[in-house]
Amino acid sequence: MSKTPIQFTLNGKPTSVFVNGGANLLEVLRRDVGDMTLKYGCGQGTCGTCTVLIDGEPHLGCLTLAETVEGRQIETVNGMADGPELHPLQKLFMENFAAQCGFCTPGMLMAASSLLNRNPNPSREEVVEAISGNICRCTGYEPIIDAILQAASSLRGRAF
Amino acid sequence: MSTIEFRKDIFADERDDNLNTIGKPEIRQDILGHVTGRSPYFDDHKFEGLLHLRCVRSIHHHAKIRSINTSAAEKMPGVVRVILPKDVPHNINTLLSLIGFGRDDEALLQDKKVAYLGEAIVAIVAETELQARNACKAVQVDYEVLPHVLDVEEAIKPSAPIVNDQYPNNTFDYHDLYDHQKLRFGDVEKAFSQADHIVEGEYQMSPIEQAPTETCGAIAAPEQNDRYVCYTSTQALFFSLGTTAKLLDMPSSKLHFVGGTVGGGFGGKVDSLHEPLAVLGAHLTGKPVKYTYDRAEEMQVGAPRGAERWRIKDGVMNDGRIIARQFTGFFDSGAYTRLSSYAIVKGTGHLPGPYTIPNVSSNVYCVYTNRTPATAMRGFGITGVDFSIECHMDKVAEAVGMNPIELRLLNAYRDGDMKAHRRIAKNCALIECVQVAAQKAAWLISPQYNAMSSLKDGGGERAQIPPTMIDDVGKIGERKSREIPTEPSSNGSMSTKPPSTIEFKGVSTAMNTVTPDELARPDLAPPTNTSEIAVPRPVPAAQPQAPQRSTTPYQQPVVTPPSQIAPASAPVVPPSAPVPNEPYKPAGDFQRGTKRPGNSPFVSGTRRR
Amino acid sequence: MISVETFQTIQQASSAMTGNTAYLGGGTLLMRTLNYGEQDFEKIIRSTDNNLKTINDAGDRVIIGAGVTMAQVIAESSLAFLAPVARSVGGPAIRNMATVGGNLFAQHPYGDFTVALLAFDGIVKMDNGSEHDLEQFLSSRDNISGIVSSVSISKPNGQDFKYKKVSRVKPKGISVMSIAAWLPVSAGRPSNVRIAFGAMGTTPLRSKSAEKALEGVSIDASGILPALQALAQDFSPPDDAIASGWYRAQVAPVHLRRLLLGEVEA
Amino acid sequence: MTIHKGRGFACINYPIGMNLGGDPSQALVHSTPDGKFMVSLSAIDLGQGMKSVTRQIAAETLGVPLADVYVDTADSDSGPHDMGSFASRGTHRVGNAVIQAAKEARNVMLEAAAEELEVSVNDLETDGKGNIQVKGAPSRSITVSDTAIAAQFSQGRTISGRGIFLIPTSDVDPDTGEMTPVSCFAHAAVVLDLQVDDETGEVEVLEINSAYEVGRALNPKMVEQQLIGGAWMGVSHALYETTEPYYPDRSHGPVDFNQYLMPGPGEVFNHNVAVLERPAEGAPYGGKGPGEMCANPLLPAVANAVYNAVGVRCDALPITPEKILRGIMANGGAKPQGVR
Repeated sequence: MSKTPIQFTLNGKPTSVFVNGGANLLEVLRRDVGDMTLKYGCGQGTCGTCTVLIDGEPHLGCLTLAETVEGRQIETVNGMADGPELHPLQKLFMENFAAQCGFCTPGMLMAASSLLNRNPNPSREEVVEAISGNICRCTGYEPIIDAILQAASSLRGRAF
Repeated sequence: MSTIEFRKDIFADERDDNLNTIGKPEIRQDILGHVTGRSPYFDDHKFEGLLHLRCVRSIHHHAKIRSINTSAAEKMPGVVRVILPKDVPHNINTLLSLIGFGRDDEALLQDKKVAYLGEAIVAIVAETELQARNACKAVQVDYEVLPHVLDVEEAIKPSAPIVNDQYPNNTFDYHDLYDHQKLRFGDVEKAFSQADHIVEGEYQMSPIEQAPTETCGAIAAPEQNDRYVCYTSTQALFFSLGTTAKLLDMPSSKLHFVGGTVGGGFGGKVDSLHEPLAVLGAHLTGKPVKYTYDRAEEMQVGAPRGAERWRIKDGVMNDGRIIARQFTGFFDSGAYTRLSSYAIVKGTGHLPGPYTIPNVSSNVYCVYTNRTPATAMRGFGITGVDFSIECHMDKVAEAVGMNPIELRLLNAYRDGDMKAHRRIAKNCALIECVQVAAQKAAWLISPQYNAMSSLKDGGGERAQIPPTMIDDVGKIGERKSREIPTEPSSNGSMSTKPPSTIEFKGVSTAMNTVTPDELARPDLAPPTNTSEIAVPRPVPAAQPQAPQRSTTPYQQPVVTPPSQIAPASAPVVPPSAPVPNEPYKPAGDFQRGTKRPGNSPFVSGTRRR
Repeated sequence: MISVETFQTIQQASSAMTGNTAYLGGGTLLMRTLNYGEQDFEKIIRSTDNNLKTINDAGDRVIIGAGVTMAQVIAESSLAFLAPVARSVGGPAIRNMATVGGNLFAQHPYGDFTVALLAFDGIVKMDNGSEHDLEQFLSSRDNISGIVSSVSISKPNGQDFKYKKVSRVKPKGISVMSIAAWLPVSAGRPSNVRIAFGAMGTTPLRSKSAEKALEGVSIDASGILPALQALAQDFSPPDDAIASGWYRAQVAPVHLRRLLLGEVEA
Repeated sequence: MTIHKGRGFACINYPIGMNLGGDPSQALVHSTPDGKFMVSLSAIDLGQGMKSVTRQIAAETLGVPLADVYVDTADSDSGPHDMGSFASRGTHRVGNAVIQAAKEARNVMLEAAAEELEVSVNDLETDGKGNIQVKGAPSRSITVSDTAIAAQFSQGRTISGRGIFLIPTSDVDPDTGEMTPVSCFAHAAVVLDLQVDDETGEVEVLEINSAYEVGRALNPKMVEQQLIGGAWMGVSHALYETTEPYYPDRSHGPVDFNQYLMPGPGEVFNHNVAVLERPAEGAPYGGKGPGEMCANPLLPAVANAVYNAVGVRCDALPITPEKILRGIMANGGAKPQGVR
């Protein structure tokens, strides 16, 4: 089977990989690169568990043709923590009990971090909008929304 | 926004709150894994040369399989192995065979007859998932389409097509005796004749998808020492292991199952369909094999919470006391048994809900239809009947003109009461929950209802087992020869004049008046060119008849005091953390033996036919 | 096996579209098909043509490249009137991927952005320069060959454009229906009214009867009543998992009235 | 357009565990050489918190700090048999097995400490902070760590324990349904406020006031997670969810999360919860499993509130805008049932 070489930056590290024709970014990152943090939930673009940031913006891994990320910057949850130091979003998800099964958590964190990167002081509605493409079956969303709002506040505190 | 309060003041003397870590809001053990994406779900294990398994699925609700031709598929790019039904060593199982409940009725891969849309027929293992999908499309299955049945009550008619060959009456066989599970407690017919009001209703639960964000799946791989490791999303590790061992006719010692970190389950990951096929694939190819549902399969092929239909008939006194409650229930099991038959037993033990009602009867049917088999889901066996009971309680409250909360408090079960399955209630807390919820919502209830307690006024007469009418209607196969009623039998001669009936069906009834013209807006008028669309349970809106009163005054049922009933007083509840490692003791011996063939030597009952 | 070819210009890409090929825009439709093995192609064609990503303000019309994403529309100040429409498509990740060109091909009940394009007298331009009226394009979209390069639309003036999407799930749900209403005002009265609905047929559709009934009327409860009543003539909406056709037909006049009169939703 | 507010009530009880018994769970507990504890299970954590709640139960029973206990599940090579995580059986069944195993391990630990301190086992207690001390004389103490080291390297004892919990299978009488089901019951009552749009049939849930009785809230934050998330699912069942929208017709079954409807993050409602705790006999520290029952009362509460709002009884789930609208039209308009 012929494979195509592609190169991109994953969490700041240059990455090269051979991919199958037509493979999506979700499978390539998980199976070929070994970053298991993003999850398969539907392959249809309807659940958000495979949300990654491409050039800082949220995209769905399952609907991204792997060849199209050539030369681009990709971020996953693997790049969130600064060494052992958790990102405030991770910390507040933890303290707020904002996960039960944890399967949607990486996608939620990516959706939330792209929001906070562009909008350090989001309203509750903006938080809701930011995670509107991410399904959570366990929590009823409220602890997730609260955690994101608190993380925003914590990040603002850190900046000043 | 949510708020939460812990009402430590209630039942305070039954608890010791001075514990080290119990009762503390400790951070979850698994949370760090979740927020860093490191929690190892079944699919997060890397294997060199992982193969992918997909299934060819039935395109019909019900069809004989005349032939299966896989020759084109075998030649497709990337195909490593085609797995046929004959490749499954012991290709028949029922999920609860591990606890000896029900007959084996379901093949892992079906080669004789498919009984639902999406039933698996052939499995294909290929190098990529896409190749496996493409090869599945190349498999030719020659079907002879059979008539199908999708409605539970259609399915139990004598003329209905047979869905499941192991249960040719389209109903699960209970106790090798009846086509339904019975509950008989007291004499509902007699009580109905004495009731001031009869309130009836029918309720329909929808089939519901568990919809965990992680779909069901497993990866199996050959391990050292001639064993297979299987990473799985199962909710029941040894259930899946045991099922795999049975279907593959393989010693369990060859199976190494790893799981425990699962992306949501809600009951949808009990069925153990993925592990056997993944292990079989690994066994036949010598390579790691992954088999997982895609989302579309998870929603339409993966077993849902089955639909349930319940009919409830209550006999109610003017003061709100419910003196009789009769249930007829139909569980839509789909094409195979899985867990529905067991859920019915659980549901039966739950009747008549958290209320003390002196006369209760119930017939519940586990019905086979040509749809996706049903399985467990959060609240399985209970959720549907609770929906029915609690909607019905509001209708009863309306019929007698009572505050619906007070109606529930009046009928609530209390410590020491006899339940319809003939065990004494203890550790009750319904009344307190009702009072607190009403209080939080500022829904006023009168002082005497606020003064009620689960600890008071139970037992005594309420602990008695009443004389009970039993019957043997609905013996296995009887329904196939002729139409017989599904509700608990009222054959016999005790019932006299039926009281007036309030009919509640579908969607209906508002008692206050509105001028009809008031809402007759053109924008609400039905469009003229709209075709008739079948909508589930459409909506006749009948005004109810005003309830009429029965002239027969209610009398307490005559209590035959059986010597073996439990003490009338409430059992003493331990005041602090109980001693949990004492061997469990059942609440009491059976009033009489079980599994008796034929007639029942019932102590206090009278057989009606 | 699937192969992928990338071309610098849309014309090159188009000439490669022979045999079992499919054109990849934002990927939200095509990749889903491929993930589910429902593809009828063996080769994916894509183009990095920058023209696909451009938005040109051309006086009374604006030309939107087919590769412009929903997120780009939201960010583009000259398309502010379309921002609420783009925002009603998917969640943030989908909006970074889904394109204007792709939306033209989205199957029922998707394609809400196209509903607005239809209301704005959209004209679809293909790679070879040919142009199609959007309404005609939609009715024959399954048989169109070539690649869409852009869509041009009329620009509204001020407040004469109204849009709403009715979803069951909030804030992101697919359409029970979407409604785009463009009511240019001439001498104080609406003229050249265009009303388009999504999810009321197999493609986004105009309600010509309602448009006609709104010409020159006063936009108030009694003025729009004939238009509401006329809606039924134009649609026989389909059943799906979200709602039945009966329900869609039933509430379409309610939602159109609320949109036109600016009634505040609960 | 008129928006009608409605209020509904429902209350339930819920049987904990596979009702006919016959569903064993086992647990193994052992100490590392320096007195940390491993709990080996085959129970599954689906998100409900199995690992966390059994960890707290083990730490409480052992009398050691939570941080010194780790739960390992589920590997069939090392975890003992468990029936599975369903039927709200986890906390009750597995929790009891963990208590039994932890007690056995604790007894060995105290025997080892007694030998080191040269006192009677019966005179010893744990302080929950990693020390074993003589009752009434806390200065005479030894750390759990030193105890384990002594047990392992000088006394030759294994600080370990085995636990099983089994309710024997109950028969069911075919004629009366007599049986010995379950072990304990959880309880709930909810008052739900919503509003109905009488032109579209759309429902918005506004507020829920609830009371849940859970035996004992073994971890109050995890109980809160279940109750808030479970109520969300109950509302979702009531108003949205079905795999067959035209049941029993099989057409138009949803195949993705766009078609399969659940309330989105924009539909979060106010939920005020009260937790009641009446410990159940035979349950681990009295705790019952709140995971399943928390959703159940919401379904009828929604139905009852819709009736209260517009006078339409939707007895078939889910309660879609269409069903409500058809009911309103059949009734000749909304018929509010009065303020509650």
